[in-house]
Amino acid sequence: MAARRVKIELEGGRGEQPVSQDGTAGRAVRDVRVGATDAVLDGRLVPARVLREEGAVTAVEIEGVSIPVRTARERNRVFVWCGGRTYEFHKAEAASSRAVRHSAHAGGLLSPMPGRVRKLLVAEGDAVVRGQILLVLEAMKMEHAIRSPRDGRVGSLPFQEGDLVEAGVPVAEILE
Amino acid sequence: MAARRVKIELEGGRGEQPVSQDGTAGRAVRDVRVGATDAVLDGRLVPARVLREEGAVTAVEIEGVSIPVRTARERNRVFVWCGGRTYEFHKAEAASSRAVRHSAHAGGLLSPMPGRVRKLLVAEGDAVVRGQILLVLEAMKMEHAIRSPRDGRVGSLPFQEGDLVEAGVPVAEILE
Amino acid sequence: MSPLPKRILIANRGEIAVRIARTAREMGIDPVGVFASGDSGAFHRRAMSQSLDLGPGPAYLDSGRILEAARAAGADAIHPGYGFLSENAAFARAVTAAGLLWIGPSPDSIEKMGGKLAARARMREAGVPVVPGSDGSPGEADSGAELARRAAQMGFPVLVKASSGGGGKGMVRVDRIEDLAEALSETRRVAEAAFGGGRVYFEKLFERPRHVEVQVFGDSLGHIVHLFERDCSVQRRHQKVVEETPSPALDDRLREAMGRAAVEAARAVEYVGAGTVEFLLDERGSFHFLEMNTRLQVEHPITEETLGIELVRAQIEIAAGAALPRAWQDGSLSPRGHAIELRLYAEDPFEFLPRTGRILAWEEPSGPGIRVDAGVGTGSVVGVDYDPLLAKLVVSASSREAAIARARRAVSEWIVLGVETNGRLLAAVLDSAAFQSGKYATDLIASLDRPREGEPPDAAWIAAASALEAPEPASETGTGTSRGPEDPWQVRSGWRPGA
Amino acid sequence: MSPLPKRILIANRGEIAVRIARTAREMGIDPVGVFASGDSGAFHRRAMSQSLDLGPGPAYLDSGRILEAARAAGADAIHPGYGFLSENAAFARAVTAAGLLWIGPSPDSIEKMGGKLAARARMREAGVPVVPGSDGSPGEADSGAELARRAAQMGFPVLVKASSGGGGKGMVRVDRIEDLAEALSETRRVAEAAFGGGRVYFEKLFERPRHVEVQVFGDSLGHIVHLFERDCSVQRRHQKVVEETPSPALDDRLREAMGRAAVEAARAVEYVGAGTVEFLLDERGSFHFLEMNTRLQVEHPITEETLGIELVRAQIEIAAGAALPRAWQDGSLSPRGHAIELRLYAEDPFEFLPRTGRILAWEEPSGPGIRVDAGVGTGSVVGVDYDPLLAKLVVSASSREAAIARARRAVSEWIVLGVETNGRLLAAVLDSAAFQSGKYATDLIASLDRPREGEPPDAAWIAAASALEAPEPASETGTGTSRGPEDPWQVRSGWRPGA
Repeated sequence: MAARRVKIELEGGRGEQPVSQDGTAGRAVRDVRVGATDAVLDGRLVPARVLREEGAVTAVEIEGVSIPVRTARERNRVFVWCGGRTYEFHKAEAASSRAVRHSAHAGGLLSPMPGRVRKLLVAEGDAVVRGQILLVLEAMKMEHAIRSPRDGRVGSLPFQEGDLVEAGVPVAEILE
Repeated sequence: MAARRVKIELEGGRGEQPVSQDGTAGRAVRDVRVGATDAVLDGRLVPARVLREEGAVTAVEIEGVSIPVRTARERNRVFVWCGGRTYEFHKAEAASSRAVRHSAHAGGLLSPMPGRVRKLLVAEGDAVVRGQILLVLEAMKMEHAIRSPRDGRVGSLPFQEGDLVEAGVPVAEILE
Repeated sequence: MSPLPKRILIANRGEIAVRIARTAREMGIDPVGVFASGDSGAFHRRAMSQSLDLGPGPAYLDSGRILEAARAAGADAIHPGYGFLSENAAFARAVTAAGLLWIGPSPDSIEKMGGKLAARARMREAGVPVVPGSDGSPGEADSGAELARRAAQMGFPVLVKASSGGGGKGMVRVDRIEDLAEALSETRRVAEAAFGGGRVYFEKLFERPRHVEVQVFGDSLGHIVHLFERDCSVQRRHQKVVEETPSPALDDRLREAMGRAAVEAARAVEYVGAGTVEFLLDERGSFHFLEMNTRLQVEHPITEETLGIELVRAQIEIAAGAALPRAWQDGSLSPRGHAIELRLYAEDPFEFLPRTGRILAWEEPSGPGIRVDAGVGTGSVVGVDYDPLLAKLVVSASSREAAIARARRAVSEWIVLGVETNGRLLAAVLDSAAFQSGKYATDLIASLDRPREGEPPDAAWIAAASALEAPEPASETGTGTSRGPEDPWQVRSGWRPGA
Repeated sequence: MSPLPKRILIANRGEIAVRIARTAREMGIDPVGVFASGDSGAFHRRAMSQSLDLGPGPAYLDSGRILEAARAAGADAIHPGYGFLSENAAFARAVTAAGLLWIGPSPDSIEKMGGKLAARARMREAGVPVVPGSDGSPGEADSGAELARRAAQMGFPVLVKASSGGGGKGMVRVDRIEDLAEALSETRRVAEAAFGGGRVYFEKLFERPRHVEVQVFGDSLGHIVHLFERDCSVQRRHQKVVEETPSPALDDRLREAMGRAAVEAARAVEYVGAGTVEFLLDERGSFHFLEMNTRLQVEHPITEETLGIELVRAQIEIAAGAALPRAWQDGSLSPRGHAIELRLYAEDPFEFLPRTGRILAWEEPSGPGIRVDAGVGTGSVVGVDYDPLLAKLVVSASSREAAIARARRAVSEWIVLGVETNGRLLAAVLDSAAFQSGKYATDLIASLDRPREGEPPDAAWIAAASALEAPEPASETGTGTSRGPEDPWQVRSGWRPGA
């Protein structure tokens, strides 16, 4: 039984203090090492054993008390049902790569949800004013307008009408 | 998409004519080849496509009509839910190996069910009469007595009290 | 009564298609399904004896292809479910013209209730109280003085609406008389763009109304009854999230008055089949007709649970010409206990933004008092092209308090991994003092404090780390991501993004 | 009434442990589970807030270790479920002596109903009709003439039984007076070997009786009520398979008489909590006391469904000293519609031999009128050491006919792959003319024709071939077979064969 260290992060950050735009404040990250009879959480030793069935974790025994859980993993993300609630975790990126990911799209507007581009209301190079609707996303019968955060000029517009867009990807760039 | 031939057999045989002791009568065996757009069942061509999700077959489309099914496989056995019923199939053995399997235990009594040996009432070498209880199996709160099919002498008794026994394995041998 | 149909084509998807198929099977009727090519992995197909591919695009709205599928499958009836073509009078006519049984109200009834303004006028004539407002007559918007007079009479705020609109589209709130004319113009522009025009009007806007609806049922012999109410005040983005019956806001007098009004409303359009009359209940306890839904309602199960009846079965029998069951007519039906429906949506629980992905694990709550009508299962892919409703949890118990406790237990028990759901919102509603007191209005969700949540317990961190450090199981790789448009048959996962 | 317990230890496994945990959660009580080391993969553990390892061997019967676990977990009450220690008076006393709340009847009540002969005598005194028979008095077997006289009086056949027996063990049918003495001797021998002796007696054997039981409930204030009947005549190997309520064999007069007799039976032992009085109903419509089960019954959910009540909640409240709910006492409870329970066993459907293995796929039926109380799920291993009951399907509908159709739909919908079940037997019972007519007796299953079944449809052959020719998924290899006694923690599948 290996006891490798994994650095994992709670998706969405601490409940009361969500992850900030720059990706620093509110992050809930822990260093966890799971051994055969104990686990180490951020340096704290916890007598713990893990029960696995069919590739999923179904119980965690801490100090002799077995608590039911249920995990499902998809690549570097893992979903955990525990105590009647569901959490999502992922392998934590190094702070530097996270900062890069955030800064890379500093001028870009990210899609707040997955969806289809229903309408493109501007073209690259157009002058826009703050609050102006740039494009409209639609998902599950709900429309969502993406507005310009400031006066400026439209830089790149990577999607066309009808395109499928994932959540959190840049959908428009506004240049100063 | 491969189109290998598989020879498969329905567990339990034809419903109205169960598989006989010697393993010949009542067997329901078919040669099946599944291609991308059709299947061949015992030489009969059927336009058919198979929908797979998560490693299981979930629908079979025959002549444009899609029928829900559900499969689960364990080694050479496969369970199929179809039309509100469940079937079990396995890869068909060659007739010779099947005959061997049956004849190998001609002198032996097979366990009719999985269970634990609760009581051994005879010892190797004991003389027994027809109908005498040799041992008692217990499973799921149910007891099942294994009786001698004829007068004779006890040959091998491979299990001890408390042993776990699978279904269909020899539990006692009665010599003439 | 004509004989029952032998094979019903269910022109829908998701939980309602599954639910209708179940009743069909119980009646000895063969349920046949349809699916859009881009939706070939859809869960509802499993409930059908067979299903047919409608082809690419928004196929569930394509009446021609659906009728073609019905012909190909040898179906003799069509059940439209809710949404899609269920309130499309032209489709209802085409179904009948094709010689098939239409399981729904007559196209005339659908049309009469389809336009909001016409329905309002009809209800006023029938003596049913409607929400005070303008009548949207063609010259109305030009007559500033007349509009101002009416608005002043009922008091601000008012809500400007398009007669042909729906889902909150084009609705504008107006707080001051000075803004009214502009709002009417804006809604007219939106209506032209979205619904091809139609009239525009305004209604009094109640700040904290309850949304209470009454289930009605008519037969072709002219009988019309009501089957008590459902309280649908717990909403987000003008869509229902939690419904309950009986409504904690009604006393027997009000219940009877609303039931009578609902029957009058249905009678005014000679209603046959299952329908729902929606009312706003204002803070002073007066009720006002809002609209009539001429189809099976999403939240119909709570009525089934408290009354011990089966609405889809009745829809089919009555479409075939049967009379209403005697017990529905003789006043012997009465609600027993309490029922709550909770809608599980694929969306962020507090921002209400859609969420997509593959459901890696799906385990429904069960046991006493629990019914789940689901449209997905383990392995289902939730995409962007359809409604975010994954399943409905329907909870029954002998009292409202016990039903809330049971619902809370069931929400905790539900394991849904891989796609974020509004499960935490459902828990927060059930935990809220407002919901528990029964004294809440349509602003309940908007006024909820986002629950304070500590960090996950140690067990969750340890489980997560253990799952992440193990080698990834083969069966969980490579699925759940978008694929190109290859043939879904014979590929590893049948799903591809909707075409 | 004392305060409710805060943490209940559930001294059981399988579906009943899950079912009790659900109610505990709904009452705000923490459910704590236990498991035998050899049963560490048991499904019921998922329903608990935590569970404790009882160690190896037949641990669910080890009262010392269970009390130790309750202490370690800080539990303040114990619910025994059914089976195991539920009717063990010594355990009930030990629980109370340990300062814990015992959720069940008093040890005295358990003892008074525990011996069959003593219970028969007590019932006769209380005026409850018992099955005619001998009284098992010590000298009885020696008095050949007296025995012969009694047997001749009631007529043959008779059934010889051991007072301390159960599950059909040691029962011998006797058709002629000449065989009686020998049968009594044989049963005495079996009883000595199996139960350590005890008295032996005989009862009249009814050839085609119905088995109808009445749910009773008492509180510590001396109130005792009945909660109507359950018909449990569909049996195999003396175990129930399908139960229904109301019984199609009772009219109102008989229902009232049996209810009254059941209350008298319970009153005779000062019964507190949930109990069941079992009667045989002979072909002439007379009923006879058989035994009383001093615990929650497996088939209690059908009573919950038709009455809209919650028996486990009532057990807990009444154990804490509450009075029976007012509605149970004032006669306002009455059954609504019809409910049927079907027991899904891991066994050959027509030979009734146990089946074991790993459940590769498990998908429960759902939708209107369906409740499933399950003790297994996908991945569960069914071994030889415990009861073969996998789950109970509880179906409700407005009529018996609709309930049968619904049950048939639900059985077809249930996907259980990997372990053979009695699903086809359940379908055959529902399809049989005898069951549908309501005119059946305990010989229904024995007299069923094994259904004629054609070969599987082409789709099944094609699906099977396609599944067998694909490479076997990694997640399905190497599980489901017996393992050595290695540590179940941290191995791929937590199960190992019971120690």
